[in-house]
Amino acid sequence: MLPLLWLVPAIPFAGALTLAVLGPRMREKAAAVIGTGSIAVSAVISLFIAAAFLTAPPAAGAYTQTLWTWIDVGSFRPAIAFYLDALSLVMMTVVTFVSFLIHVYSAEFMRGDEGYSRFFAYMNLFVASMVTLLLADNLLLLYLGWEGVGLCSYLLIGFWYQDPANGLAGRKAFIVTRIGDTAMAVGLFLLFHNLGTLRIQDLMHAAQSQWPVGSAYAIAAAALLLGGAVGKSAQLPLQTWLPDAMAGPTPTSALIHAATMVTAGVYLIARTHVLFALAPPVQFAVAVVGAATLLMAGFSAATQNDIKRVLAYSTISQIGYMFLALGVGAWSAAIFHFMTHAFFKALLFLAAGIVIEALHHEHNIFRMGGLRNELPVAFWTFLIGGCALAGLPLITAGYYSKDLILWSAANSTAGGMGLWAAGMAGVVLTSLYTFRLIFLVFFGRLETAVSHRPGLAMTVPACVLAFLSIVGGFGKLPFEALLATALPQFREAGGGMSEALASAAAGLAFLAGLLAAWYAYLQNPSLARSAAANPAGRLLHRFWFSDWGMDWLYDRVFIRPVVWAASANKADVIDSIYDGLAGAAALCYRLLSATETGKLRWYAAWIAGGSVVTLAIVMWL
Amino acid sequence: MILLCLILIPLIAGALAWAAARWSLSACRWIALLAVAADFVLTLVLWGSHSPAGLGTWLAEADWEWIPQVGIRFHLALDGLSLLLLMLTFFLGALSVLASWREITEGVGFFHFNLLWILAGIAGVFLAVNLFLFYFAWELMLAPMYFLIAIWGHENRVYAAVKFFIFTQLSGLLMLVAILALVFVHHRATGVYSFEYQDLLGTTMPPGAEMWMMLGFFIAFAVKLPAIVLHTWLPDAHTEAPTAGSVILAGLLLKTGAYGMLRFVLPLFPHAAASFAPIAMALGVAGILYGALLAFGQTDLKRLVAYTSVSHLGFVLLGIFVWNPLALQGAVMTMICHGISTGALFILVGALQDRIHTREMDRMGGIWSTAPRLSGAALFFALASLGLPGLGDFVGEFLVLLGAYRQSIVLATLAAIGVLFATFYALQFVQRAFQGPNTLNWRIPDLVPREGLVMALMIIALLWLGLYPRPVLDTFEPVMARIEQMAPGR
Amino acid sequence: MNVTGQDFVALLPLLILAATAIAVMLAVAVRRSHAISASISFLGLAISFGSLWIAAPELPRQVTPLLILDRYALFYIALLVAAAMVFVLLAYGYFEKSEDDHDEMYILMLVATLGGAVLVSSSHFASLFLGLELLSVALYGMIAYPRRRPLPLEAGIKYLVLAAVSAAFLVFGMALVYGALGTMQFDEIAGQLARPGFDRWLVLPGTALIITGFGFKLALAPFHIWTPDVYEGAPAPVTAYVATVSKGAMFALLLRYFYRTGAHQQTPVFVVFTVIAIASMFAGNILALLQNNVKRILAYSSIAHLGYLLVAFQASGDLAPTAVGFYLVAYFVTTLGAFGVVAVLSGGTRDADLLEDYRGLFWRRPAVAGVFTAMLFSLAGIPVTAGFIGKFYVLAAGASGEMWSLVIILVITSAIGLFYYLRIVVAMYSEATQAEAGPAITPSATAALIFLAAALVVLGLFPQPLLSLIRNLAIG
Amino acid sequence: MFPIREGFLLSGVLFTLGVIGVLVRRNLLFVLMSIEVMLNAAGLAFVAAGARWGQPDGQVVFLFILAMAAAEVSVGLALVLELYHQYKSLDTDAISRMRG
Repeated sequence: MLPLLWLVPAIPFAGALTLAVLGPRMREKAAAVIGTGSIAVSAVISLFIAAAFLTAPPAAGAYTQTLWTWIDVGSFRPAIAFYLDALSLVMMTVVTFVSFLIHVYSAEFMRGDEGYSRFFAYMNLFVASMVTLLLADNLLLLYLGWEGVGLCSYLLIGFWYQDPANGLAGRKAFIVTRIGDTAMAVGLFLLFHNLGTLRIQDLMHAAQSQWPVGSAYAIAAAALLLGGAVGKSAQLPLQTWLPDAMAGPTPTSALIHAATMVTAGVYLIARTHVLFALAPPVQFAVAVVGAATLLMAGFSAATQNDIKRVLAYSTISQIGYMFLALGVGAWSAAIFHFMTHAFFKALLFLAAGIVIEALHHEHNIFRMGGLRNELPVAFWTFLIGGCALAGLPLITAGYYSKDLILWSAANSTAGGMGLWAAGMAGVVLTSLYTFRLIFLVFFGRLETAVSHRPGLAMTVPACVLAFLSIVGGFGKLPFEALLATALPQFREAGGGMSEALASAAAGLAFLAGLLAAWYAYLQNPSLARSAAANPAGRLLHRFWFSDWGMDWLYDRVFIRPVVWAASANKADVIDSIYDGLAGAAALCYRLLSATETGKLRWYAAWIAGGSVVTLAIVMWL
Repeated sequence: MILLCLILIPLIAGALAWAAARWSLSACRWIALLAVAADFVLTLVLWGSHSPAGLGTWLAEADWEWIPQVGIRFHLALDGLSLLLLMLTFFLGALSVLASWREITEGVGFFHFNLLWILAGIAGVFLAVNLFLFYFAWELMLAPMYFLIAIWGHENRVYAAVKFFIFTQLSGLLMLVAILALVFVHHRATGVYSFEYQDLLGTTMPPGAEMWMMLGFFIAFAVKLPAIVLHTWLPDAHTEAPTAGSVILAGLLLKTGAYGMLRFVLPLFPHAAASFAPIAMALGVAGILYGALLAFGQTDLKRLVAYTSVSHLGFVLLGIFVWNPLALQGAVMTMICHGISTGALFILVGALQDRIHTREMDRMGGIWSTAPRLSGAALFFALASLGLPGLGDFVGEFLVLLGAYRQSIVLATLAAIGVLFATFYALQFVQRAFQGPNTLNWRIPDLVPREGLVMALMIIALLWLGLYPRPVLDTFEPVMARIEQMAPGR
Repeated sequence: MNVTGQDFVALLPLLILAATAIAVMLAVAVRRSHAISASISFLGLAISFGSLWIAAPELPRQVTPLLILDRYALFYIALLVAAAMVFVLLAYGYFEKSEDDHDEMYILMLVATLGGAVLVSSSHFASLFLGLELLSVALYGMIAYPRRRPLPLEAGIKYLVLAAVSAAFLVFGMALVYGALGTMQFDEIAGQLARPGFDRWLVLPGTALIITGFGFKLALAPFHIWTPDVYEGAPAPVTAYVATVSKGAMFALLLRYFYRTGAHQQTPVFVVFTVIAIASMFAGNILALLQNNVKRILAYSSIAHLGYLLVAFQASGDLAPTAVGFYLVAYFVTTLGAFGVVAVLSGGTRDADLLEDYRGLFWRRPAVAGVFTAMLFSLAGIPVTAGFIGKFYVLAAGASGEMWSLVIILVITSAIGLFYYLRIVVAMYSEATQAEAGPAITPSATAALIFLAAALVVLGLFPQPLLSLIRNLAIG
Repeated sequence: MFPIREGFLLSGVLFTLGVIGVLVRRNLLFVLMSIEVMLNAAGLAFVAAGARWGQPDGQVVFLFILAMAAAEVSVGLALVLELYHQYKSLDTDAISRMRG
């Protein structure tokens, strides 16, 4: 089964190609069959591969498939080659499977859209790139997938291109993530220059053997890779693109901007964990970035009124948890949270998509309400997803993964109580904004009439994901065992918090958030309004609402100067040098041609004068 | 003989096409197309017939006496580098004939005459191994190019054409002076007058003189390339030229500059080039950033694409003077891929201009809904231009950066930021021209099959170069290795 | 000091020129006919050209102290005579368009050509002066020939006065040199100058005044000031003649005089020539820059070209005479061609000398425009033309003499020069504003233009035979 | 003994006077006369030089000069007539149609 690995990215790619070339002339059904079918095949193959991998693990826990040597210049010989170990296996399976569900959902959601086949072409291309990213055997191929998913993200955010705002959001996403990518590219140069290869496994071995812990090279390399990771995963300080990315179609948000692509940064750090282990300051920075991001995004999420933006901030926040886990060395906890998050966040978006479509593309949660009875499937699935997100103890998957992260933070050698406290505050916030959302959308009075009810293609994927959002958490132990073949164990610092205590604290935090939301939005709705009305509250609200003013800051500090410089220098200041030369020549022309007066005596004077000059030179030289 | 044919076919076909235009315009076009295609096939045959072992030396050679007293010979020779560039020449040449099929309606015969003669000149540049012959071919390209711009160009064509001509002519004369100086230095050392490349290699010369001569060559090539500060002819020429002119300018003429650096500046003056390298690399990086910034500020589509050339050729300059195998091969790869991707962008912009009669982005928008294939192709090549992995440009630029990192971390980082800058203009290009609302209600025909074929060929070429560039890299690898060996201290 | 039979053989080309002039005179006395006069002149010139092969075996030969006939002289006589033949072809077509009598034009031209031939073979101040004046006086008449038209008259008067003034400078300078050295023969002057202790304070001013005289004829800055007016005023074929025969003969003489006597090796003289060269290159190219009259543009460009020639002259290595010779040939072909185009486009009443006259020419008369383009590109030094090889050789001479500053100035100014050549080209290839094709072209002029265009390309592609010919011309 | 130095000086002064005449006189006839003065000054210089070396050559050249000057002036006078015919004036400054 394993030799079929290459088909997992290749089939979606072929699908994308077919749709791009033949799509415009295809009927919707055909496009949907190709678009969804290719992912289905890919998902099935990856399930088979997973089965094969689990039943008969390859030697050394990893399987490598080399297709061809990509570039061959001296010692630089990256190949188009795939590397499958437990880590990439988990990621690949989750990605293809979730993608498949979302494709099915999209087949209905996008019906009647002008760019139906284009949508599936982009989505297929995305899956191909994402799988390439996950399976890449070397960092260059990873970079190819990395940029590929960024491209698809850009294309899908700006999918409805006729609204310039969407295009702007797409560009913002591409450019901001590319800032990170640039850092990552420099990291690649550094790694190749110093270690002489870009094959990930070779790199890890070489780094381990050549660089001592805390060496400057390791720190620089890890920091540069971290730059790439924060860009792609929307962490501080490059998180600003993700909320705007919600301009894309909702399935896109579910797939790319929640479940899969944005966690690529997490994957990258996990994949290159050796480097981060060699660079403790950077690893600590990962944890701090995660903690800070999860808090900031939590506050922002609590103030948004666009349902998708709330979810976007919650995504940022949840990835913050994963970063926190990575930062404290709980590698498998991060990946575990990635998996559960992929299920419940995709679910939330799909459910939100049902709501949005039911209400004529209404995004404002204050114009929703009372949909509990109108859209039961959406309500129940959203509720399950929300509980998983907020971490409803014992039942939901999200509880198990987040609990693991919090416990790890508290017990890590690097972390300590500060990180744990931040994580706990995050739990309160998560629970608060999640239930704020649920209460506002599904409880209370009916604000807008429902015009459209979802069909099976939309509800079934949501239900499947809801199921996974619950049972996903129960697989914690086998999951950890599997990942242990690819990632190091978490190293517990002595004298930390016990697991039971941590779980209890997390449960309490969840309850606190839930109660606060219940009190402020169901019991006493005027409270939230009045809090937001007093001057300090308004200021704070605006501050959080606008993502802590970071967009504003970046606009002033980076964007405007560049745009200004470009438009001010549109005519190319260097050209004025040559214009000046031409002007000088023209001036000389005017001066000299004034000597040609046409007067005979003046001409004779020139000849006489010239001869005097000649005489003078001859006599006095 | 086959080398002479490569040059003679377009020359003769040019005259024939001109004559044929009297009685049939399509005959004229077909003659031009067939001639270039024949040349392309010839280069393919040459490519197919070389043995990997033979790549280190001349693959083919042709040599006649011309002005023997001063050692001027009609000497052509071909190695892997020139072979690939010739293939690019005739590939783009054929596509530009196709692209002008409907665009050119006035003076069709003379147009194709000029087009073919430019190609002949370019082929001469890539094949000449006698410095006089090289200069001859170098200058021979100018006049027909000038006509192409000045006659079939757009609004401000005369200004652009004259500027182009004067810049290149002045710098070319400086190169001629350097050539002569080199010949006389060689004469003084050996007592023999010779313009032969092989003879002049390894001429010993005083360091000061070497630097001056190197600068003479460098300026000529830097104008063509163009390096920043000497680049200002380019946006004007590219913008005003007809589509075929822009394609050839961007795709080929600029490459002659880079080729000259590789073929002459580094091998003939290794020491001077090595000590000048930091400045040249800095110029390259400055060009990358400055070109990208300017491209970002433009509203005229062709001008925008023109400035992207300044940016991309900055990578080439950087790669050449980094002077290690990675960067050298990256530079050549960038040359080839830039030729295709930028050529394609010019063809697209030309096709668009043909339909809506403007190049101003402010007057565009929403083209996608009415011409999706055209817009999709534009998106593809914009992505190639911003260095998307998987497409040819990425391979070249990445190799250059990888090589540059060995020389200077700072420059490599700045150049990598240049790649980021490319995102700005490329996305701006797609967004403002093709996306957004169709406020002016453009209703235009999409790509016709002829144009579709052109685009498909270029897309396939770029994908191939991006995903499986090895055959191409292997072809010029021995040449680059030899150039690399010439670096002092190696 | 007797003149022998062999001397007469050696002088045959000159004698035939003189005889032809007389023949035309006689023919005019019998019957005035433009065609007959032109034919006789052409025939005479052709015979004179052919007689070069008869004279060649007698070389080199010093005929009296005044004239030396060597390969060098013969080569330039051939050049002058060939140019005169082209002149006849062009002039015939040009003057056919107006009503007047034209026969005397050919007589004058033959005399002027004879003067030029004397100049290039002179080895003595007296013959120098004689040749110069033969040339000049005949030229006055030629320039002002269509005397009813105001511009030729104005040009004639200006040329007459200024040429006479400069001739006076020249003669005075020669007197000073003679006064200092006691000889007027070039070889003996060389001998005197080689001896230390000669009278510098007479020789140097004398040389300076001689340079004034030469400079005027060659239109070198700062003695260039007359050029545009005379070029513009003279009928186009005569302009061509002034630009080629007069200047070519003078430059050949300049080369012979200074290379022979070594006078230009004196530092002050060297400096003077350097200054003149630089000034000419700049003045010529800048003055033409925005000029709207094609004949004036060509006038200014000829100033610059003589400046380029001086660079080669200054370099004086073994490449210099070759460079000068080839450059002059290329310059002859090109200038004759350019003014030939002007001539064929001109009507009977005025010359087609405004830039406007050339607008859209390519679309009306592609062949004529093509020839003109080729000529302009040759002037600019673009490959496939003779001008390219010429410029290449001049630069090579300059580089071999290590005259780097002159060479760089040459490069820069010729790039400036490109601009005005291109202005004409631009005009020719822009959209036509007027529909009519212009006057018809006579077969003789067509033949001349075809010959010149062919020569231009052949010399540009296969310069080898001419180059080896020139290399064998030792200056006697 | 011919005073050579003085001879040269005299001819120089005459020549200068001739030049000044050309430069200041507007009447074409006077310009032509001034040119005659210049040419004759040169001739004088030749005679003086010939005397210095005891050769007849100087005087021979002087004869040449005389002859050529006569030829120049005869052509000049023809042009003067035509000029007067067209302009009704001999003012050299008036004939400046061509300039620039």
